[in-house]
Amino acid sequence: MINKIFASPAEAVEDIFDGAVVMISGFGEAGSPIELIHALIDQGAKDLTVISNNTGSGHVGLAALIAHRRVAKMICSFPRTANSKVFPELYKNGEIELELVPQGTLAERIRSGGAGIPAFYTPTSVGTPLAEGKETREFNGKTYVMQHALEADFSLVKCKAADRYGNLIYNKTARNFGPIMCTAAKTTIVQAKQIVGLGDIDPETVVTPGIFVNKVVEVANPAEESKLVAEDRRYPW
Amino acid sequence: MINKIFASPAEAVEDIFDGAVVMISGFGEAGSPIELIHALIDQGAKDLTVISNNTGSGHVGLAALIAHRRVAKMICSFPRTANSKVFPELYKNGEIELELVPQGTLAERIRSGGAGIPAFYTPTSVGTPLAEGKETREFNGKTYVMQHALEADFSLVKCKAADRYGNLIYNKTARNFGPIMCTAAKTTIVQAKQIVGLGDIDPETVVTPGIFVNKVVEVANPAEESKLVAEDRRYPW
Amino acid sequence: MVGNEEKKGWSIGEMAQKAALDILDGSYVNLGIGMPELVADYVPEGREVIYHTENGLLGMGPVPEPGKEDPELINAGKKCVTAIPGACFFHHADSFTMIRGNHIDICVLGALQISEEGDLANWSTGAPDAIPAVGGAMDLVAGDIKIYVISRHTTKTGEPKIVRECTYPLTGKNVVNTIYTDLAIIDVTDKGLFIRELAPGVTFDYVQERTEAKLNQYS
Amino acid sequence: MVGNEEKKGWSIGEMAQKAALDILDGSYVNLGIGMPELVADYVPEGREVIYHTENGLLGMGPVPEPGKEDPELINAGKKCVTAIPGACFFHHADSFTMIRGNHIDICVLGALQISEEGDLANWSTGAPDAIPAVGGAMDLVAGDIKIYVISRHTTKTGEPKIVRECTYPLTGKNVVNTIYTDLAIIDVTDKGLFIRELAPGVTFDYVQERTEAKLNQYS
Repeated sequence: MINKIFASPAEAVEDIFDGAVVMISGFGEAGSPIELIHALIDQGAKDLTVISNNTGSGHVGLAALIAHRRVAKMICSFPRTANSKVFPELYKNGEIELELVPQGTLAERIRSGGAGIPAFYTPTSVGTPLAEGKETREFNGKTYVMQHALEADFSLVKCKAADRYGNLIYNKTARNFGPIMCTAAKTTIVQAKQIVGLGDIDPETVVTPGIFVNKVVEVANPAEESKLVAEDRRYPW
Repeated sequence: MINKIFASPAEAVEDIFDGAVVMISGFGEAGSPIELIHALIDQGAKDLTVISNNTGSGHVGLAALIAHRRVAKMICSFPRTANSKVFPELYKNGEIELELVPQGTLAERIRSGGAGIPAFYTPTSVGTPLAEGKETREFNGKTYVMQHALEADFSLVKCKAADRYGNLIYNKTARNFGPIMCTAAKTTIVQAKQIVGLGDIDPETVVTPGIFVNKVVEVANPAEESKLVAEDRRYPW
Repeated sequence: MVGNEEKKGWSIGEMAQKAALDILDGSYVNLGIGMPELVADYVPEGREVIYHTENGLLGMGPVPEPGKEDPELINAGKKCVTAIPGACFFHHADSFTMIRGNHIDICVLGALQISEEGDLANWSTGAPDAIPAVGGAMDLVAGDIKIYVISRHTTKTGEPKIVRECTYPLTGKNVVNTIYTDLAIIDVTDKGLFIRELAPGVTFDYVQERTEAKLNQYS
Repeated sequence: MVGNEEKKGWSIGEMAQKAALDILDGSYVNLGIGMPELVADYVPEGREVIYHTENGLLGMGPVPEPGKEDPELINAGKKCVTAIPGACFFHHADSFTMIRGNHIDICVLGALQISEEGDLANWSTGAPDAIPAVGGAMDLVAGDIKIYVISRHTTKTGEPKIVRECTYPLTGKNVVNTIYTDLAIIDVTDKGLFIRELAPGVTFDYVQERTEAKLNQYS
């Protein structure tokens, strides 16, 4: 029988190994799987390469993972946001590596990783410092830069509801990178606000088909990152 | 005000010009916009390049368009199906051109056309006659073939429901090529079984965002291709 | 080549049953058109298998009851099917993400020819007047999906289908994992073709006589 | 460079209003973070404009009433927004299909520098200790979307922002269509920069003095 449901975030993340490439969904706090990230902090894996649009806020979630020196390299489009303090400090001290990728290129590289496309051409970043050292090529008189797919060992994703097959739906703009990250990892681990029965999600409205998901854990009341940051909470507490 | 609703298939297709590249949704009869195709036959545009997975059945829909010698070239993955008679005959007589593309490559080329990606690499067809003359390249020790995006002047698509912004939902496996074809044409023309009010489609379940759609026409009772073929109907009747 | 003679070996149903035994619980499986479709009928009870059809459905169920057919709910062979609870629909680019991106576990296909290196030819006889039609076959074999081929051991006229080199146009190079014929189950390995199981009353030599490629026995 | 002096030209609201007048009925528009966001407040009545935010929403509505904020319904600046009837949500790859594939009509952005050829620098001052952060800016300018830049004509210290060559790292080459500053509306054309409209009380020479690039007048 197919049952992808795990009892706790701790059990869901226990296989993540030192040196793993980990994709983490979210755009700012929307869609960030904070309970899975905290379980990963507890679990202890280090030397991680993390692919996520931002670098977290305050001292919780992704920012806490970075603060605990578990992340050797960040691949992201926007590493500094309003309450982002941890990453900037480590970066200035040369203690964390950064690969900066334009947001749409980041999305397309992840989508390609999931779709078995090793590389593609894009007009984005041509003529800018982010295209330096990259192969360019003309198609129909316009210049494009070649970009390689991104794949991960694990993806950590937050969603609204899941069933035991791993079919997922999301909530509003918390969808963002979740669906493509689910496709691009060897093991996709999802925290869902609710686990529902098979067939409870209309087959026409499934956003992530279960085939892309390996583990699901229910987190009925996920923490709100911005509230934790406002209270200056630090994980672990 | 944005109002993409047109009164009839005839009005919706009136801009299609001789020599146009036209994508037509559908996998067999499922999702084939038969009323739009018939309106196109009436309209008279010729020398068309048609991109569609199959070549139609009997003497209705896409097969009728081909039978009326409006199609100079087909780009498809499977030009012969059970009741496909028109295309095979013209093809054997050298009266229609064929570009045969593996089905997944066809889908990805269309998706790339819509996404501003001019070319990508795929493992599909490497070492086969369909890769002959195409550029190949190794990534991580594996060989891939480069494929170019497909774009169209017009896409003709069938869906289940649409609103005046052009937001669409589909019915079951009639979805197939519809959503990607909507993105890849300069002008996307859609026949919907039902036109609904703005907001009647849950924003979480929209499959094709309205930005990809230019014209919508309601066809409440579309013909069933297989029934017409069984009755040996021929368009125009 | 061997002429007409008394029928030996497994029936088509038994071939499908043998392939089905190699589909583990929880697998995501794509079944080709024709003989491969039979495999679904033989998956052992207690195994939950999810069927993918490349025209946009994961969780394909059995043929509908008469009168309940929906022409917009079909499989890749354009036959009416059903959807199980927990199924989902998606568009073609997402469907081939499942294939090309190696998310499907197993694909069962028919064959015209299979070479000793696992090359597969199953889309064209290369006849000059034939209309070429490839569908999704090349995509299905391009990734790291396990490819099971189910096929009669020889053609209707007794020609071997398991050959040293395919003479028909290829679907993919070095792609087949296991071949299920009426005579034997044959694994394609780095060291050549190995017979894993012989049909009752069939000997190794009997199979080798009907096979152009060299066969090996596991020691 | 020109020193401090009496304030001349349009207010920020008036600049936003000028840009808003160039957004036609039925346009799909992406507004950058900061000053560009103001443009939405000035679109003339009777024009229906659909706002896209690259984090996955088409049909973005105004700021929610206090107490009705949803931290999972935000814009690209990570501020809470609303969704209008007819809106839809989608993932990041689909969102950038709308951008890279030229489906969006107009994007309004801020700028650090704009060159006379329409090069735009708006993501980095290139300072060695700055943490680079690019977000979606390079994607937005890479296609054939109309790029409107809304910006003060000079920096806080009076340096020209409209220059012969950008000295800051580029966001994109030859991408800007129109520049809306406090002093003028300037079109970027194949033949150079042309002033389309001057703010009240501002002369051509006054603008040219505050512009490193050569300005032209429509004849």
